[in-house]
Amino acid sequence: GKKQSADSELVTPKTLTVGLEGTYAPYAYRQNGKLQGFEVELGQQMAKKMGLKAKFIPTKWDSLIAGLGAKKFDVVLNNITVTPERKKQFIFSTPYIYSKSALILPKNSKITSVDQIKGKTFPEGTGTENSIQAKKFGANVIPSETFQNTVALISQGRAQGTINSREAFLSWAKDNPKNNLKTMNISTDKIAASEIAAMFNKNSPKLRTKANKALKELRADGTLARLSKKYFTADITQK
Amino acid sequence: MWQTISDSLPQLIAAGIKFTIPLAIISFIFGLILAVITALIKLARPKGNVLVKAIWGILDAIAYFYVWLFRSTPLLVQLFIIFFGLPNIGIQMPAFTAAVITFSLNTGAYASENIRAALLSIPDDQWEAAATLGFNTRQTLFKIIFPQAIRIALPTLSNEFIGLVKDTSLASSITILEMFTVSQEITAKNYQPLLMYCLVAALYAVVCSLLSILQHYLEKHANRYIKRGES
Amino acid sequence: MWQTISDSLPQLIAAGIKFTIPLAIISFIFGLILAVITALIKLARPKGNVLVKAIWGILDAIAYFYVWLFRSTPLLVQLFIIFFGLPNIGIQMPAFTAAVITFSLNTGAYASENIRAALLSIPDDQWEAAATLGFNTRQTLFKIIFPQAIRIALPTLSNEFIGLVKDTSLASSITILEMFTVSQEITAKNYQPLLMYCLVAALYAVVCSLLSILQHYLEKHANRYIKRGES
Amino acid sequence: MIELRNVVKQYKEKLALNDINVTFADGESTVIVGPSGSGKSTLLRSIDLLTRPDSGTLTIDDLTVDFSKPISQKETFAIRRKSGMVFQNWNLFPHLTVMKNITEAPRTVLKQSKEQSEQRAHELLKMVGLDEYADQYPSQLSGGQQQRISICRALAMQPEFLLLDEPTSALDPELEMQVLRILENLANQGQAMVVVTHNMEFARLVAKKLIFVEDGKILFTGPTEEFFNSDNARIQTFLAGLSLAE
Amino acid sequence: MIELRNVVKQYKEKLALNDINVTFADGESTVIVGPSGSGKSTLLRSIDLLTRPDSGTLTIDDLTVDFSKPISQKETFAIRRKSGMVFQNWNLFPHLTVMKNITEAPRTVLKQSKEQSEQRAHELLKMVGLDEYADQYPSQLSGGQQQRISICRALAMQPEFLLLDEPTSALDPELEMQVLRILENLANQGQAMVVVTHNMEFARLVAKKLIFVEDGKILFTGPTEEFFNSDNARIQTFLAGLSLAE
Ligand SMILES: Nc1ncnc2c1ncn2[C@@H]1O[C@H](COP(=O)(O)OP(=O)(O)OP(=O)(O)O)[C@@H](O)[C@H]1O
Ligand SMILES: Nc1ncnc2c1ncn2[C@@H]1O[C@H](COP(=O)(O)OP(=O)(O)OP(=O)(O)O)[C@@H](O)[C@H]1O
Ligand SMILES: [Mg+2]
Ligand SMILES: [Mg+2]
Repeated sequence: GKKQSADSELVTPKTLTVGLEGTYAPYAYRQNGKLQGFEVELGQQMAKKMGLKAKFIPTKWDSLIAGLGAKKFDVVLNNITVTPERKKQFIFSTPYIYSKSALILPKNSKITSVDQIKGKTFPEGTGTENSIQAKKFGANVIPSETFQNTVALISQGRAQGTINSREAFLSWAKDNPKNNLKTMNISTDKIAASEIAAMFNKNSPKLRTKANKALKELRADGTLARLSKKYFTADITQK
Repeated sequence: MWQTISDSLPQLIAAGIKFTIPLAIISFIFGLILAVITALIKLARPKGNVLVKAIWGILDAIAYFYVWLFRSTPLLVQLFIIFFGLPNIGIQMPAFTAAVITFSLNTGAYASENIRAALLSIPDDQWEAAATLGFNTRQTLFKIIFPQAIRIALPTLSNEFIGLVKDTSLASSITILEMFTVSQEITAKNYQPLLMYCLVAALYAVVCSLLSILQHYLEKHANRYIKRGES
Repeated sequence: MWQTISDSLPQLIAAGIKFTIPLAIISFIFGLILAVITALIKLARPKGNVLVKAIWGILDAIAYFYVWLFRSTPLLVQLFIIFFGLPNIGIQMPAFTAAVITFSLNTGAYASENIRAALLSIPDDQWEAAATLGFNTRQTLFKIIFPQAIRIALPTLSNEFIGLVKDTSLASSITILEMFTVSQEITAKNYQPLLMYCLVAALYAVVCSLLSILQHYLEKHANRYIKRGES
Repeated sequence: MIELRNVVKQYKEKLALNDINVTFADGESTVIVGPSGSGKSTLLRSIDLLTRPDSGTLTIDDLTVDFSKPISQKETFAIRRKSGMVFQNWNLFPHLTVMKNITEAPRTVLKQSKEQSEQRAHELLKMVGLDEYADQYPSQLSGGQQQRISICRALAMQPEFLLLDEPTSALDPELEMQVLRILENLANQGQAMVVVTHNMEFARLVAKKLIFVEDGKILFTGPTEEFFNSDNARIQTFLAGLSLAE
Repeated sequence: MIELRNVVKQYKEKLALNDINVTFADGESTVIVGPSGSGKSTLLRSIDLLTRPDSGTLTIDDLTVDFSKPISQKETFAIRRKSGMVFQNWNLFPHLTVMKNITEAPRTVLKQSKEQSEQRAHELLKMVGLDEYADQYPSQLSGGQQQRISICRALAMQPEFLLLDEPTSALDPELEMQVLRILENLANQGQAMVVVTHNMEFARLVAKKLIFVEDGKILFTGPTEEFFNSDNARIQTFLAGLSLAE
């Protein structure tokens, strides 16, 4: 009974259709011809626990939101922060990442605290939580579509920094050892750690419940921690 | 660098063959059909009673609205509305279908203007010559007017097609894994955006240049009955 | 819904006035200048000694390469390479400058073909008539050829411009806060992408329709010396 | 026999045909002359329904149409079967070879076989001396040659009446003569023709009958001889206007 | 005086001018006749440097250019100042009013004042009977009217020689006569002209001198009378080809 009604919420039977951007390492990216990354593997494991097969659909940020509303995907796994505003439109799983924001700055930057970013040019993803925070602290926010564009702008000296996820920066720095950037933690009383969770259509409550159960199992059997260490070199799935 | 290129090239080409090319070709064919119909509706002034004229007036208004709508909004927005918006009123379709429909409608709107101009450029003389020989409208269109109009429309239609090939890159926003999206996904890990963009640009340039060469030969054939200017 | 519209409309219009419109107008003016120069290089066959001919041959090759390059790669890729790529070889500029340069080069490449076609459509007779009256090349171009060519090129150039207005939406990818980006920012808050897209589409449609009306009057003026077909 | 009765054609600001009454007999050639803008083309085109007069009737043999009433498609095609038009600028189909230009209509409209239509085309081409050009495109031929082909194209439909609107006025004098000689031959073979022309020599030598049109009215209709010897003041002014000698 | 010496022009497959030697005297009108493609236009256009022959010399008054050597811009303009060309299709500037068509060159090239050039234009327009059309665009006029304007345009530059290439062959006979009468007047007033024409009546009545060209060669040059009475077989065939009578 219950199992069937959760399945009736699926876009494609027996398949968990996952929307993501696919252009943000180490969350999701393409290498050796395959889509990989933390959220890709998480999606696969979640689907497995739910008795489904995962199917990934990469698209633009805007389209993720519209696509979930239009029932093009069952779930979006895209490093999405849970916010009260988003909660009005969508429903979320329990968080799978607790992400602490960091400042990414040129090595010679004199900025030492997030309070000093006032008036500085900060590229941020359009509509992201980072963008909202940067604006709150008075930065001159310019839109940037991808993390690599953001990094390019700072490296080239055309922007003074960005608020972003520390993990994404570390992953990038590992692949680009000869960079001229540094990262600096922002204390959680300035910017609270964000809860990253899977996002569902409001009409899929049963699916969300089922996904929560799967996440709980993955957390219990250590899969979450393992994936986190694999991709982020640290466990960031705990509060 | 060569490593990066040889790693990513096969993926890009695969995406091109699987999505970019079929999307462009199928959309162009449907777009052309739509364009001819629209152009004829806009041009024809049927004689007849009031009812025929009223119906034609409505068709005419639809044709004008359609062309106006698709020519005065960005393609990106059209794609988005058809794929994500129509489900709100109960019309749901797979991404590829939505892309084909959008690109066809868009191409149809632009190409209808080219075809209309081409048809208008055939002098009335040709219609009169056919009429005096006893051809009916359909025979005149298919035997006399279209074959000449194709020659006129060919350069602009070829350009439309080349433009369409490049515009397929926008399909990424409605979940289609075309060449451009794949390049961005690869960039996400290899962090060589410039190289990847250049690679994609080169692939597009190759395809477009091949199409231009094809266009050249088609035009040569279409112009076979035109006297070359004396050197 | 009306709340959303009335909240976001002022921001969208502000972005349009601040970025979209100036970007389109400035780029179009530079593009036109570039287009005329390119068209003239492609058309002119200067007489003179070997050196003059060699220099002209090189200019000619550059013109062909330029037009080919910008017509056979997607605009998005061009924007990206000029903004994110050129700094790698030490050429760095603000986003707005990069956008103006890219759009100008792109428009220039397309418009040069239109202008070339328009110049070619002026019969040699007009050159001969001017020559026999003693006009030199510059006088012939400015007094006789350009004024007539403008009439021919006007419809296609207007279409280029309308296309350019819509293409400015791509500037979002190089950090420019144009209308489309602003709509995305608003969407990120209100999660009503479809409504926002429709709103943006409507704004573009309004701008493009106004431009079409302007085009109509310009064409009417340009055609003032052409005899109307008898009814 | 073609008969026009009380034919009127009003353009926006111009009464192009003002109550025209005229008859063209079978097998006879008629020439229509008159000043520029007098309505000659309008008159000729009305016979083939290329121009639609406002009122009056057109009778060809047993077919009659009333211009003030709707004319059905069937009637239109029946009327057009009776006559064939040759235009001032010949209006050949540029995308078809000479042969195809001639055979396309017999095959499409009369459903003739390929062989039958091509055989007839070769006969016609031989008659105008252009059989060797069968596989060329019109643009490869001179104006005079194209006009001769367009005469073949019209004749291939075996029209009772051949209608020609200034068939030589776009041609050099030499080429004009080539075309006029062919028309002279056709006239001698009994092909009925109605020719609008400015060439008075042709009118004098070839046409049995002459019609002089001015301002949409027929001012003279009768034997050609009579026209040239007329002492009507208007006719004499017209003829003087065509000559440089004072 | 215009003098062409040993002028040769070879097109890819055609020798258009084959050693032409000819002189045109001041104040005299000359007519050039000959079959189609014989080289009449090429000859006329060489005088204005619109066509560039391969060798030979052109002398106008005290200016001489050698076609086998480079010709400077300055020489070209000096030669063109001496003559004015009237084209078969008149080639008026469609975007300029009648008045501007006539005054543009005097103002741009001769740096005349607006008043001076317009005064002269009105004189010329009155001469051809079209002064009331000064503010119209060419497309609003008939072919004959446009050709008369184009004669005014050439005359406004006060050329010693007026060169006309079949000035009336695109016109109806009536309009043709209007243009030819104006040329006749000009000739009588002593304007030197070289006219390529097919109108034998015009040649006979207006031109002092006649040149007959065939296959790029001059076969006859002399008084017009002599040509029409010639017993040369080729000339007689040519004249017969222009008439329908056998
Ligand atoms: N489609 C049209 N619309 C308006 N007026 C027209 C149209 N066709 C012809 N006319 C006018 O009707 C009159 C008669 O025209 P028509 O062409 O029959 O004259 P025509 O005798 O053939 O002249 P031409 O010798 O110049 O060919 C002219 O005044 C002409 O301007
Ligand atoms: N631009 C050109 N290229 C090649 N051949 C040409 C060119 N212009 C003229 N000819 C050839 O040169 C010859 C002479 O041409 P021209 O125009 O001088 O003759 P024409 O006597 O004026 O003839 P028409 O009476 O037809 O005007 C013709 O055989 C023509 O085909
Ligand atoms: Mg007529
Ligand atoms: Mg000539």
